[in-house]
Amino acid sequence: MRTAIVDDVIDTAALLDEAQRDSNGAIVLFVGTVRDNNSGRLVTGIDYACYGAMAARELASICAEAAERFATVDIVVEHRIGHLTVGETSLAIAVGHARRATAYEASRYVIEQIKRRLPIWKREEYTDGTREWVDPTAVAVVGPES
Amino acid sequence: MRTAIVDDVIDTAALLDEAQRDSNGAIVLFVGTVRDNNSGRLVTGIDYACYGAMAARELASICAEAAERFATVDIVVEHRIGHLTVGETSLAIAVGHARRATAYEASRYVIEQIKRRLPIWKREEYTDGTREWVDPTAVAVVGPES
Amino acid sequence: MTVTALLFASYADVLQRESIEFTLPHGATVSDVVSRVRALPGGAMLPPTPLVAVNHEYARADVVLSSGDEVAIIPPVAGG
Amino acid sequence: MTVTALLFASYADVLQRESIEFTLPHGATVSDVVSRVRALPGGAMLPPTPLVAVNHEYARADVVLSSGDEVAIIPPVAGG
Repeated sequence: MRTAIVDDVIDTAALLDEAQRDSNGAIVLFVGTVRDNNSGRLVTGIDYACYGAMAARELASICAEAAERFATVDIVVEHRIGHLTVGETSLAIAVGHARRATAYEASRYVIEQIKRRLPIWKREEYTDGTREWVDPTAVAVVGPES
Repeated sequence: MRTAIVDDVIDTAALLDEAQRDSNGAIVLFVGTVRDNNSGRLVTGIDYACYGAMAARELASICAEAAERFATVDIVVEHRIGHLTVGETSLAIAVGHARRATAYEASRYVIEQIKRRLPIWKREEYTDGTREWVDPTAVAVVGPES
Repeated sequence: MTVTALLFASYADVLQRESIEFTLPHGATVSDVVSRVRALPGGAMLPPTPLVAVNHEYARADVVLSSGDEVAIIPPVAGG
Repeated sequence: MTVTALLFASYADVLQRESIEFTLPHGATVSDVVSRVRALPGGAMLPPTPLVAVNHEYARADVVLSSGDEVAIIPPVAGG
């Protein structure tokens, strides 16, 4: 089990390797990337800000909970902060497990808890030069949320 | 969308790249690997056999169904056949989507249909030198199925 | 007419072959092929209604065959 | 006693600062800090009961603070 808030490129292949174990038959890797649009606006990049000390602690807690709940220590998560351009990876979650169903469930648990609890904020930059903090609790105008 | 039955190493990183698209915010990668045990027996390797022409057709059908049902063309699947040793990747499914929930669901759909329909069989090799075709419809004696 | 039955994995092992040609009367069905295979030495291990594919597509037991059809008798699949 | 309030993202922008030191009476709670922040120029934009963390852990509004506590007022999170 390993979690980190990083400010450099996330090496998803390394995370996959790290979650692999010979007694596991399944690895589920979730990768979050910067989309080129949100709520109908064209996005050119995102600044990720975080409350560093708390984010590291909270992310570790989420993964410890998942490890206990789903009985696997093969959980590796990295969340990137700083400035990311469209298509870049902001988050990777790798979960290895003997059973595929549980690997999927553990992966979902981690991402949903991250979306709910991790003190990270994103400021989107739009093609018109403006930028805005994203408020996921606001009602979406258009388009799906990733 | 691309599917293949391959007899060489699966490059999971390449599949991830292939499923990425700037309008997507999420990629879910499922990786199936050869476990070192099954039903309480120690496994050293697996021979994957397949009905080649039908497997290719069926895998393409499964992905076409998923693409329509979950509204994404960013689905890439490779299933490896031949002899694999413990820890090697037998299957990789990469699904990119604007929404993470749908990416997970599409990934699950593809793996469950593969388990049900793809004409591929595996013969496990055990530490005692014996080997046996796996029958997933038989009642498991011990241990989880991946 | 002639059809080819294909066997795989445990079925091929027990019946000690991977394909068999059968000459059948017109109107013969998938289940006729299964019966012919089951009559061979070792064939009794086949389940009563195994999964069958005709020309690479899953087919029901009552499907009527045409000459040249490829009839695959599919053991429980174990991909992934 | 003295506690430090931290502000982030949109809250830091509107209040034009990232941290504020407050001197509070003993027995002061999380909600006292929130009230003090809300009284500042721009502070009215805070929701009635924002998420708050004390020393890196989410805390309820009625938690009693100690001197030196770090009280973070957390805008809606948007990780991932």
